[in-house]
Amino acid sequence: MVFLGNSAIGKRSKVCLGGILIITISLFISGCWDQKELQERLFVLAVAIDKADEGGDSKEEKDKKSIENFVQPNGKKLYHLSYQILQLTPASGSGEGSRKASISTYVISGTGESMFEMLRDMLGQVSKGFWFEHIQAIVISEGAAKQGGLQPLIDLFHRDTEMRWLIKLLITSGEAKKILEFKPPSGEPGGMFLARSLRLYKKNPHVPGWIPGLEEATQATDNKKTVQISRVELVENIVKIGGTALFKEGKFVGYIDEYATKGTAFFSASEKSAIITIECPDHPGKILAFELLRHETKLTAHVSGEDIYYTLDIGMKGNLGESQCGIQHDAMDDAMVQKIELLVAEEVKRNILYAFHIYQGLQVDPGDFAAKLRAHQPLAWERVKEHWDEAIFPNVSLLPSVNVTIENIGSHN
Amino acid sequence: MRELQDRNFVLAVAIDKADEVKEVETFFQPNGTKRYRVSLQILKLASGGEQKEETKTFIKSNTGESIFEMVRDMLGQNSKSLWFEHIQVIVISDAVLKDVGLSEILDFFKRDAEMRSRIKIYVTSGKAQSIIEFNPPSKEPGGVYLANIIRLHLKNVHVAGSRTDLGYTIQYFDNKSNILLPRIEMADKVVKLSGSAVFKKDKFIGYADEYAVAGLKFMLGTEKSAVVTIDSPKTPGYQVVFELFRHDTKLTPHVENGVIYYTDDITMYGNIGELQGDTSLNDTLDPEYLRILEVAFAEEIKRTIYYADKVFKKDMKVDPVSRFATKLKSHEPNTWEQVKDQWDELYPTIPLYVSVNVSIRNIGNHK
Amino acid sequence: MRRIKCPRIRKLSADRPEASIQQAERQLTKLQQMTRQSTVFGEEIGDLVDQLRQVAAPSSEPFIFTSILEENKKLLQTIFKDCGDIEFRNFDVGEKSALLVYLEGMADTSNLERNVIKPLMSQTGPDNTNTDKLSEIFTMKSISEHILGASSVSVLAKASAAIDAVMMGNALLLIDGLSEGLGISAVKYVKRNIGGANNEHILNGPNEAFTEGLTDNIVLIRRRSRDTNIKVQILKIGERTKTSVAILYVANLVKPGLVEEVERRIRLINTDKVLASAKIEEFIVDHPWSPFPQVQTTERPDKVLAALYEGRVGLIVDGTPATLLVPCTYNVLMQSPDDYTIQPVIASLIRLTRNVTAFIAIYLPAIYVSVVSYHPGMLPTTMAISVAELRARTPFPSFLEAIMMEILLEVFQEAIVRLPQRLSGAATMLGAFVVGTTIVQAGLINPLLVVVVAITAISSYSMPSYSFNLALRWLRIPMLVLASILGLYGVIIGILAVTIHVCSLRSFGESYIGGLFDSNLLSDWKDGVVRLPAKLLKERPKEFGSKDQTRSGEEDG
Amino acid sequence: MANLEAKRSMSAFQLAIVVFVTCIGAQIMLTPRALIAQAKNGSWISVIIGGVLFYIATYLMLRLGKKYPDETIVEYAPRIFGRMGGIFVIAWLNLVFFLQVITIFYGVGKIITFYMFDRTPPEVVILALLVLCTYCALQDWGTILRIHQFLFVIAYSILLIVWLTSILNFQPENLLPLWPVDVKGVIAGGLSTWGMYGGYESVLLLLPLVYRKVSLNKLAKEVGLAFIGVTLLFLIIIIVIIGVLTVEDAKNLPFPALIVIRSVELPGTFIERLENYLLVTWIPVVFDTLAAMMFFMAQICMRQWRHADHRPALLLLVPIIYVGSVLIDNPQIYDQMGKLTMWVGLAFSFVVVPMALLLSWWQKGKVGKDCG
Repeated sequence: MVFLGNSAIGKRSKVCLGGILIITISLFISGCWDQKELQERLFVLAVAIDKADEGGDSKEEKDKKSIENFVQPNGKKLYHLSYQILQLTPASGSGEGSRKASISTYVISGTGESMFEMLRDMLGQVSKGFWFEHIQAIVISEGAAKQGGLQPLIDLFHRDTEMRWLIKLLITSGEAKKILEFKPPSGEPGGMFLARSLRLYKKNPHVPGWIPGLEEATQATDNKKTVQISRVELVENIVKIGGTALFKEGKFVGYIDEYATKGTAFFSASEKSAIITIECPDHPGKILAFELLRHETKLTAHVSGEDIYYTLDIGMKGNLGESQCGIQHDAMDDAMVQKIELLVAEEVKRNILYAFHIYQGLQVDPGDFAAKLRAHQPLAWERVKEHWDEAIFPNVSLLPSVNVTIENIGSHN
Repeated sequence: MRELQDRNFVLAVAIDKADEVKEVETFFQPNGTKRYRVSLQILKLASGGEQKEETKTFIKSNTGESIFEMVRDMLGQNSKSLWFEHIQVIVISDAVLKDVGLSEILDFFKRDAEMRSRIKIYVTSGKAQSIIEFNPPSKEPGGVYLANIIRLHLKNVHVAGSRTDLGYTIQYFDNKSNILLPRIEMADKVVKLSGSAVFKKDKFIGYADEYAVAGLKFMLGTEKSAVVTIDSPKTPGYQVVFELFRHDTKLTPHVENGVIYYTDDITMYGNIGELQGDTSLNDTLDPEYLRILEVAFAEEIKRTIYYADKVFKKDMKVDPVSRFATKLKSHEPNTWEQVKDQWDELYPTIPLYVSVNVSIRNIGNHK
Repeated sequence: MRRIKCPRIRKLSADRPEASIQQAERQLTKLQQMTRQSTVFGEEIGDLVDQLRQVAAPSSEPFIFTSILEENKKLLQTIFKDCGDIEFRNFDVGEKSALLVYLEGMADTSNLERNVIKPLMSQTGPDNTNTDKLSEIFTMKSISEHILGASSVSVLAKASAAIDAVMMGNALLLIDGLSEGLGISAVKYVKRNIGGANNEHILNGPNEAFTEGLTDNIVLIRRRSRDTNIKVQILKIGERTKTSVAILYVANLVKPGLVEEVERRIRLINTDKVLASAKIEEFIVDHPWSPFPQVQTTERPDKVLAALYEGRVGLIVDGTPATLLVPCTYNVLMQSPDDYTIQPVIASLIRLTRNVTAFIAIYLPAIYVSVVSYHPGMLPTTMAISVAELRARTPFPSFLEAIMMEILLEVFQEAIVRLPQRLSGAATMLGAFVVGTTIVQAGLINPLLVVVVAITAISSYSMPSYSFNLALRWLRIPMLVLASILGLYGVIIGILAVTIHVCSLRSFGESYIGGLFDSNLLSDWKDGVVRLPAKLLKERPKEFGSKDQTRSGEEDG
Repeated sequence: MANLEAKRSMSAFQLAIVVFVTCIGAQIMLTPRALIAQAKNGSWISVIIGGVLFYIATYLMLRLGKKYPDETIVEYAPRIFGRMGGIFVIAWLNLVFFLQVITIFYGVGKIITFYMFDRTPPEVVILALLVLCTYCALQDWGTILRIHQFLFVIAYSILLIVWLTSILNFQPENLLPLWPVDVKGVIAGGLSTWGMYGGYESVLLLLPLVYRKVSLNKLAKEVGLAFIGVTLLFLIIIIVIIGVLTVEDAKNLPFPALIVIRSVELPGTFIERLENYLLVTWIPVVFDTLAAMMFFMAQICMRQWRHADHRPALLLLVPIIYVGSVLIDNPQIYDQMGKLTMWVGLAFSFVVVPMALLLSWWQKGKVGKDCG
């Protein structure tokens, strides 16, 4: 077709194009590979990872396990994986009239070492394929975390494309599966309940919500930073989130309590609002609460010669949230307000140092300090980065300076 | 002609040994013994979309020898006539299979015109009736749920479910080949499909575990997608998972001066599905490491296949689904002519040489 | 004992009735009759021919006029054979006999009586004495100049011209002794009178619409502009119908070469009849296979005039109110006269909305299908859950669902368009009930899809040009197919394919949509994607390449 | 088909648009990881280095082209290098385009199948895109130019808008320290950005299409604008990647440019899983690059074979391209191809073109002497 005239070429090319089109179209029609209707998928809303030999004491639990098991060529039975699956209730045509208020879920579980293998094997228990794009939370039991560290547990979830990166990570000291089986009073599916309650960290500094999800955890592990995972506990039918579990290079280090968490929130400037309670200046034993609204926090690393120290300047603005100091004390007069401000500042400072020392005790850097140093003093960082966690960080000093201003005192004196 | 709503949808059938006979659920029988206990799972018709009651189905059962007779007798227990055109599953307990051939049991179903040939057949070691009494957590009717489980065999390498419904089973009967049926087990509130029951002709031999089934699927190339786990080469004690999504498998018989042997050439493409253990040590972004993994995976797959081969050759002495026989018949017809009558003895002695080649396409979302 | 059975010999006709003798005879007699008739026809044709061939006529002409009236009359009668509506009126002018031939119903008889017959007959009265004077008066020219009172008269020497004139409704006057005819225009036939535009409603602004008559339509345009540069060029298309097509343009604006191109294409049209302007359109477009309209059709004189002053060319076809405007681009189709009668800001917003709705009208169902059956992960969890619950009862895959819904929609639209006014209301209500409630209640189609398709339909209705709306409707189906094959990827592939196609379309050399973002034509945005206040619209759209860019200026003719 | 104005020739600005569109293509998704792994925090510097470097190359090409008005390299290469040399150079240029095209096709097929599909084989994805590009490249240049402008306005703006939503969790901290620790990596990174900038060679073919009256300086200015735009875009991408994911993290992700957006959740809107949207808006960008390159390849072949029409050449090329892109079947080969492409391209811009310039000057000089 080299020596064809123009028009002829036009025709020829059209023909060829048509040919290509037909071929492709037929090729397409031959298989709509990935078409899978929405209602044909099982919404996995939450995942729980336990140690294989956790729980399961009673008889039927035992043989249940034996069924959820499968012959595994190599590796041992380490983990017990459970999925919380949404139960679809068909909405009848007449609309919300017969829609049920609560969305119910059920739990499927299997045992093995590789998450992926378990996943595939659990397909033997369900009638539709799992679908992970809407996972909300991953609950890890302390046992599982201690066993192999964090990485084996979450690897699948950040390797697979189906997973969304906003999955919330949680850790519990009890059995994680129980938390999946827990039905929230609000009637919303358990996974979403957990995820949403974690979203509230902005208001509740007792939760390390600023590292809520898989993405941050992955980042932290990649940067060899400390991973902080919120802790969730289930007492018979109350789920409470509070406190933090610390992972250092994937190894479980320990929990820190709410107070320390709050302190962390302060010095990593990640809280939006907080309640700081102090004792009344003149009535000991009575409580007065300061509601933090805005703050600017500045953590700076200083290197003077060999030794490294940090200064933390915090300016807080807020209201007088609650004062149980009785009528006679007058929140109007400035002296009083001044005093309160000082006390609050003191309190915050104490809180920060408390948290900081806990971290130093655990020889775990919450992340901010190393990052600051790396960012602002790269040379110093180069010098110390090998033995930062064990040698340098524990005897780095932190000098907080807090400045509180109370903007208004609420609607009543 | 009868209206739809006047029929009883039979969704699942369970066949057990007639152990204890409730005198209501039976009938006087001139000849034969009370051999089977047949239970039918029947759909409750609920109007519209509301899911008031917990279960959607109820069970009727009866004992006798002729299944047809029992079914007819069961009309005595129903207000509406039974309707078999929507049967989804037949669950058979191996207690029955121990002494009766599969074909005798399935005879009624293959004879009756109402039966659809896509009925799934499962084998269980426990009571079959309890399995069809199971009501699934997702509020589907039990029979449908059970039938749909096997649809996922493409992804679940532990289930051999490619051609195991009534139609194919009967087809296997007709050309006297061996049969493989998926195995289903139940413990309270959990039903699981894994492994498979092996039949020689129609005689029940035993169960093959998941690992053997996986090996078999690899060997015959019946899997669409599978996961292969190995111990991570760099960080022992942790696992690396290979997710297979495309493969081509060629099982070819060879005859050299009277000696029959099979070769199995497998090429597999897939992703790294999961990599436990420290990612800084095993760096999936450098090609050499991928090479190592590929070799390791190939080894593992080979091992699986040989395991399955051992199970079927040594332990059971069954040519699974007579695939080897058919291969030989189609490729080397005249050899087949010579060996076909002593094939069953011959088969366990025939060697199989496997060569696997794995290529990793993707490493996933994260290193 | 057995006996050999021999078959009885029967007549062939017994089992083959068509082979019987009577049958054959009947056929024979029929045949004879036919031959007889045919001979008769042959004779008739024969003498017709020699009637015509008495006089030697050039091949182009059926005959030539002789000076003997009887001859002419006979010749004309043979031409107008079996035309019942041709009127031959004999009368005398002086002692000469005259003949008036006209088409009954298309010629104005009263006018003829007043202006032709009366004056001619009155000629005999006073001066019959000097016949020679009368005779030298008696040339057609002089008659037309002195005697006839008709407004437009033409001397017709050629027979074909005379015949055309008669067929157009003029009257043909023949006088004994003169070998030429006189065409007297007294055309008057029944026609619709000018009404409002019923296909392109606008809220405020002129609302006159074209009618079927070519002349009236041209009048409608002339009346709006006293510009001598508006040229009208009339061609006759159609081998048999000889429909007249008028090419309108503004001489000193139109892009050089455009008119010639249009004329060339129209002259190339080779067809027997032109009944509607759509036929012309099909002949002159560049890509007859494309679903998109490449010629703008309108029935509004003001639109046409506006287009002319943008340097475009209008085509008015006799017998159809729908007028064609070329070249035509996406931009033009997206505009409605209303845009110029409301506030510029609002108009701009409306135009933007139109572009968006055009997009929605094509792709929304496809996107729905691809999201629901390929990427439900793109929905937020709560929404995904509720959608899944909606769909939990629907038996079909979303693709089938959508296709069914589309078909249903098309059917309803057809029904409503075809039905008479009174019934269409019922049809709509039926549709509303069936689709809206029953199907959803029955769980065949889930409510979400109904919403989607409804939105699509509505947005496709909001297109200013109906044919463009049709194109959008057509494009929906392939998009759906693509979506069901490759999901969102398929949809984007489809979008790009459509873009390529639309960019490759040329309407008389103007790219269909390419001009929209052409960096050289950005100044057209002022009256393209948005509409600026009239004060600022100083230039004409560049893309039509009009000779004189500025709308008002000294060099403007 | 009467085309009253074929719009065969274009303005300098349109040339700039074409350069911009051809430069920015698939690579914005495929290459950042390698770059960041190489140049760490200093990646932004290497992007700028790359920009300057390749602008210089383009300027040389412009000069070269302006020496021979109304001619493409296909015509004047033989006159500079002699017949064989000319054919060699042209083949080289074509190879540059070819390698880019097939690597892009492979990359696209891989990324799309990986993120949007589960079981669809990449061949299908590639084929679909290939058919589309063929359809586009079959049109005449006027149409393609219009398509380019259309996408330049629509696709790129949408892509940027979608992509910039990832600003939401941008942390400046991660950028620090701005100044790189190892300079070598940064320089090497600068060279390796060729993968991103590749495509500017098209000016060698496009120059004759530009109005003759446009001066070299104006051309240089406009194309410079294009390059500034491209560099800015890449800068934004790199900076946002590093700012959202840290350097360490980005090194560990095969497609950081895509992952960046995964963790975005637009507050208050119902939109989630933005990476799908990003991919969708990215496809047109890839498409126009590919279509343009395929058109150029066809053009080269056409002029080489002295045809009047580029379409048969294109239709000959299509199967070759398809086979080429399918033959790459695992990441290792892909990496090799990427490197090969880079070096071939670099060599072309920085060896062949300057050589051509020198030779042409020398020849001109000689001609002058001959004239006396």
